[in-house]
Amino acid sequence: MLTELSKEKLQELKLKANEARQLLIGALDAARENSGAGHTGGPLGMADIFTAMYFHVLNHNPQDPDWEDRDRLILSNGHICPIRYVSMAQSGYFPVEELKTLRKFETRLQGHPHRGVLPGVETTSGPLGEGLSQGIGVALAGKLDKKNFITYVLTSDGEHQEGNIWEAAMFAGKLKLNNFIQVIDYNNMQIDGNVEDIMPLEPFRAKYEAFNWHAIDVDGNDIKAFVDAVKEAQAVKDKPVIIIAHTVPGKGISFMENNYKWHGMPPDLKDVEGAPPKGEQVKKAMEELKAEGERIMNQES
Amino acid sequence: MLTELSKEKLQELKLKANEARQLLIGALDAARENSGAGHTGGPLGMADIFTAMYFHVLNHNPQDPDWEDRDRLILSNGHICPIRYVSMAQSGYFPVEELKTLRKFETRLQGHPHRGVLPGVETTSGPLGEGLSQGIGVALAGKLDKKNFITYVLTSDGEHQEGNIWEAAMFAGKLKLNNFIQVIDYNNMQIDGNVEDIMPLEPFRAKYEAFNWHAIDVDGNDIKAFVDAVKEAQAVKDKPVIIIAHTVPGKGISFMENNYKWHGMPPDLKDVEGAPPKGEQVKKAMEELKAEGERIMNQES
Amino acid sequence: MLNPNLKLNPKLFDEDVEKDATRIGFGKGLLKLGEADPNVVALCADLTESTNAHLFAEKFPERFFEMGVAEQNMAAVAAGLGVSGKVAFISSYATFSPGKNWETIRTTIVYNKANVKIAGHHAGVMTGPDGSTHQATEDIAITRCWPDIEVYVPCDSIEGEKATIAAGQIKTPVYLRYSRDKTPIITTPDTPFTPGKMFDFWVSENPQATIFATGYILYYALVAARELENEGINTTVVNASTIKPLDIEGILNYTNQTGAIVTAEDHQVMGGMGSAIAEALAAHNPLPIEFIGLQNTFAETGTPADLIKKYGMDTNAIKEAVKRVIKRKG
Amino acid sequence: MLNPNLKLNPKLFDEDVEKDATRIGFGKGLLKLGEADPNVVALCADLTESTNAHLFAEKFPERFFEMGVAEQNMAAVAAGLGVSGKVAFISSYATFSPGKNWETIRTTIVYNKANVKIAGHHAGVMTGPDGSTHQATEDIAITRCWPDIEVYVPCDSIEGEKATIAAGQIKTPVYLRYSRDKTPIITTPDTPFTPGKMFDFWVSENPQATIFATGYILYYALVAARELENEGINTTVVNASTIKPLDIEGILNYTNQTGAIVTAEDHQVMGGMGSAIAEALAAHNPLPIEFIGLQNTFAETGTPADLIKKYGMDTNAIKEAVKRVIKRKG
Ligand SMILES: Cc1ncc(C[n+]2csc(CCOP(=O)(O)OP(=O)(O)O)c2C)c(N)n1
Ligand SMILES: Cc1ncc(C[n+]2csc(CCOP(=O)(O)OP(=O)(O)O)c2C)c(N)n1
Ligand SMILES: [Mg+2]
Ligand SMILES: [Mg+2]
Repeated sequence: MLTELSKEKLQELKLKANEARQLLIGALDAARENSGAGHTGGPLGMADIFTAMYFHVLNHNPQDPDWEDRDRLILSNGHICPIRYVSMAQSGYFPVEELKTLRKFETRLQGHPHRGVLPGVETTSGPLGEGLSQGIGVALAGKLDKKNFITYVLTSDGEHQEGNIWEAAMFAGKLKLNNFIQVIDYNNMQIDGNVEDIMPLEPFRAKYEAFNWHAIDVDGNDIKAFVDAVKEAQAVKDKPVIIIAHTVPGKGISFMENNYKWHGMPPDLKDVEGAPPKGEQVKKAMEELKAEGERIMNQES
Repeated sequence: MLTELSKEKLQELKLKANEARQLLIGALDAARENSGAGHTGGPLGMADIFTAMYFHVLNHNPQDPDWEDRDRLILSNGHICPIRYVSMAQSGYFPVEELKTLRKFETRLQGHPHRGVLPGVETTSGPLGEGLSQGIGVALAGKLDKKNFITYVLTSDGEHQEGNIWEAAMFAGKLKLNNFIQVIDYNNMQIDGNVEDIMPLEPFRAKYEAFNWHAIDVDGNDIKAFVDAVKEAQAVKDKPVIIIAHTVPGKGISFMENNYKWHGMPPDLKDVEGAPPKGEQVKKAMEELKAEGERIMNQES
Repeated sequence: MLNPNLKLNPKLFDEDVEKDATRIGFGKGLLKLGEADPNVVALCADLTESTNAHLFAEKFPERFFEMGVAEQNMAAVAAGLGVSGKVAFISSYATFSPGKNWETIRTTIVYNKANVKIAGHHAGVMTGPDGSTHQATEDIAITRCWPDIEVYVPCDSIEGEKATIAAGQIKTPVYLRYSRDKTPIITTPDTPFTPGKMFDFWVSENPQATIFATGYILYYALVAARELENEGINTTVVNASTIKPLDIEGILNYTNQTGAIVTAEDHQVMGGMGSAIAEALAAHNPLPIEFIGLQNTFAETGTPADLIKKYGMDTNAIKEAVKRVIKRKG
Repeated sequence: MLNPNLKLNPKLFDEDVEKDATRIGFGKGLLKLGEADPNVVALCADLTESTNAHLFAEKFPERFFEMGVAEQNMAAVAAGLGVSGKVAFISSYATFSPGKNWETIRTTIVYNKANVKIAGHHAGVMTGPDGSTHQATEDIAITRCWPDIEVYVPCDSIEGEKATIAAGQIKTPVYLRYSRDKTPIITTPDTPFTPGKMFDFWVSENPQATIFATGYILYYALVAARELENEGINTTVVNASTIKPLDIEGILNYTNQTGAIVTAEDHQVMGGMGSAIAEALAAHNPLPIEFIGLQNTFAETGTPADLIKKYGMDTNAIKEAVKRVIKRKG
């Protein structure tokens, strides 16, 4: 059971999330140097959820990443791994400085997450649509072994265009899998544009309900609301649950929010319409994030 | 537009369907001899729909199978091809006697249908889940060429467990494809058992509605009702349509109805619980079908 | 003669030689693994009886997962089980698994190093009447190209059982290839099966050619060797039941003296077992090879016998190939 | 020297040789096909700009289909278009197409003989920082094993355009392989590209070895040949830009004199272009081969240069291989 989220804890989490975004921009700045690439939009949008997971929801031990009773966090949309790496570093899985090796030759922070090279990464991912199934397998192993851990699977909206996801959804519905929670980054963004233009998913909730899931809509950038949603999800015992996290891609950086051009591009790689010129993007982003950090800090405490 | 189905025409179609079942049993009897295998349950259940298609619904010309304005009939669940072959033979695509070559070495009636070897077969199929997409492609070509033909795709319930089907369903919903009608053989049967036990599809209609289709439920062994459903489907212009044809697998032969053991086995191959012994199954089946033929004949006319 | 050290079936060349399908060996091996190790689980995509997973499913229903017709999900769910302490077997027809889930297996099983074994059934044209869509004729090519996976192709039902058990005993991914029809029992329970090692099932004095055969077709190769001996042509016949890791040392040993090779497989020649041997020899000791298998063509509906004959994979075809390759030695 | 008859880029060995990605050639070729033939259509799975299909998409929106992240559906929809008079191009990263839709392509495109071209992008480790899940390193193996398909791997952006156009002009399935990064322009618009024919881009008197290279790696091979010449070692370098149909006559001609071969590809050695050549030579004229490519391993994140070096596919590696293979002759 989740502990209650006190006002102080919530503020702490908000600060962590703000810090996460700053570390993320730093990591992407390095990734651009290391290899000229890196994903920005999705990771920024998911910073609040990753913070909530690593610092409140997950039952885990950074000092013992293979602890057999740990909750499992499976990242299906592997390309947003930079934010997972940030949360892991913040939690103590590895030194924060190592974030600068993102996408560098022979790094543990591979461009897409790879099991085995970095303790705490549960599965290899990158090709979309495969993590929901992998998570179900992990959860089934938990059942067979009579373990109490919960398997959380993070997915994206774009990957819901993959048939594999619906095969998995159907299977979880059949199983009434209840040691398992899916959280989808429902940000209406994919590479070629907005999801609803490229290959619409709406009515999305109706789809999952027709596949025999319990669906919970939530603002994925509201840590408190998200934690409440997880609490609700944990209480559902007769169906698998999906938390539909409505997030803002690029969240926290004015010139990146809701612009799909930032899906797979690190800051300062190119000039982008509506953004500061190349060379000033990292700086501007950090300024905005720092200001937001101050704002949170000053919020009564 | 479909012409009205007169009482006489309906009786004629019922007789055709009865004849189709007899030809089918003959073909499967031969297939067993030719190679020891053949699908029985699905084809029997779909005999009424194939009869309605080939003798009333489809705009086609057996003398000119490649006529460019023909309606297209795409068979996605290729394993039920024996009933397609029967309807084609009855329509004049090839001699009825050729049905005896089903599954014989170097036959045109391949175990699963293969485009190119038998004029009138539109696509190669057998691997499940691929025909809905193929049909969408054919329909799109029709649109590009400003043709008025309709593409009908026949699918099965078992193959709706394939993710490819849901990718296709999502795409057709996006397109609002309206020169295209899916008919699913919703017979609650697959190889390992009943669909609802193996991997449940219910609530099925809700799934398609959530994928932005118009759904029509119908008794797939009632020719009149099926033709009415097609008429309704043709009138829908803002969405793709699926006709959910509730059929009885093994229909018309008492000891085969609703028994999944008959999915992929020809008569007289094995002793089966509840059926006449091996060696008497074909005989008994033919007797039942002939009696039913008489009954139809005597139905006021 | 049949290698006397390998304890092969003494009745192999009898008219009424015992026959069984290699998939039966899968069913038996899986069941034994299940009995020995509670971490063994099995998944099947609506082909439970046909792939013989039903023996396991009936005995261990709580460790068996019916996946319906969904090969991608089957592979990735198995991957999840395989990274969580389970030994997961997935079974379907090989055209569909590893065919429809090729990349799923690549990422979630092979690259991810999940403890999953892929059992591909209905291999080759000997699948027969279902036709080409159901005959897996490229599965060796598309699995042996993956790094680090092992690939076993048992020659008979008894070796099928051993190969299944061997796969369950290593912690990394294995692809297992089985066929549908009954074929002669070549080995006995005492015949060795060692992953990564090829054994010479037929030996003779001063052999003039080496035949590598994989799967049931080994029987035709042995019959060919026996008939050729009567015609005065001595050969070595090797059971290529592990295609990966490739027994390069064995291949070099078995071909060193003969300098001429025939490879026989019910699979496309392109990328298959023969191709693996051609790669190895080109790298170490280039020699002439005649390739028996599908020559860049799909097959069709028919009985196994009809198809094996039409597509040039029977005893006669192998004998002719041996004669051709011996001539090529020059 | 560079073959003077082939009108190759005279500035090839300059420091500032012009560079471009082969995928750019795809975009240009597709656009030209679209302009010439109203039956050409294109489909893409949410990688429109990255695969360069956007040029076509912008010009012919009504003939372009955005499929979202759904490679199986993309392949089978294209098959439906391809049996209905259209010439359908599908594009994605090669790990996903033909990776995630391998069997879909086998049945609905290849066996079904649909007029569809599969454009696989991000080939090889030179894909770089995305890591191994995005680097297609088995795509040649899993496509060349299909009957009747053709497989083209252009060496530069100009040949990429020609290969794309050539694919659009035949009515049967073609697999096209493109890479992501900019690489030197080797050819000119006047250099021949003929499906099924390999050309010798580097010629010399009394060559001692033949290097077959496929894709951008041909550049490294040519540089290697030039450096080797300075060391007194003469070679022939062949552009293996069609892997299927395989130019057996050409291969035999180009190797007849040298009797020693190096194959170079950014792909697994197992089942790749070198494997195809090993098959052909084993069948016709067995010769020693040194294989350059991934040696049974996945790669990782890094810059293309880092990875090409680490995995032994750069100029130095090719030179060493040439020296090794020449030694093996003796
Ligand atoms: C199977 C597969 N196809 C294509 C890709 C390429 N790809 C990477 S991310 C992406 C967009 C997916 O949308 P989403 O995950 O919603 O992206 P985000 O919200 O992070 O922008 C695509 C198509 C992939 N990784 N896997
Ligand atoms: C991709 C794929 N996987 C497995 C099979 C094997 N198979 C053939 S028919 C069938 C059952 C499918 O159910 P359904 O089509 O509803 O069967 P029916 O109602 O005709 O009994 C299966 C699993 C196949 N043909 N294709
Ligand atoms: Mg998104
Ligand atoms: Mg059914």
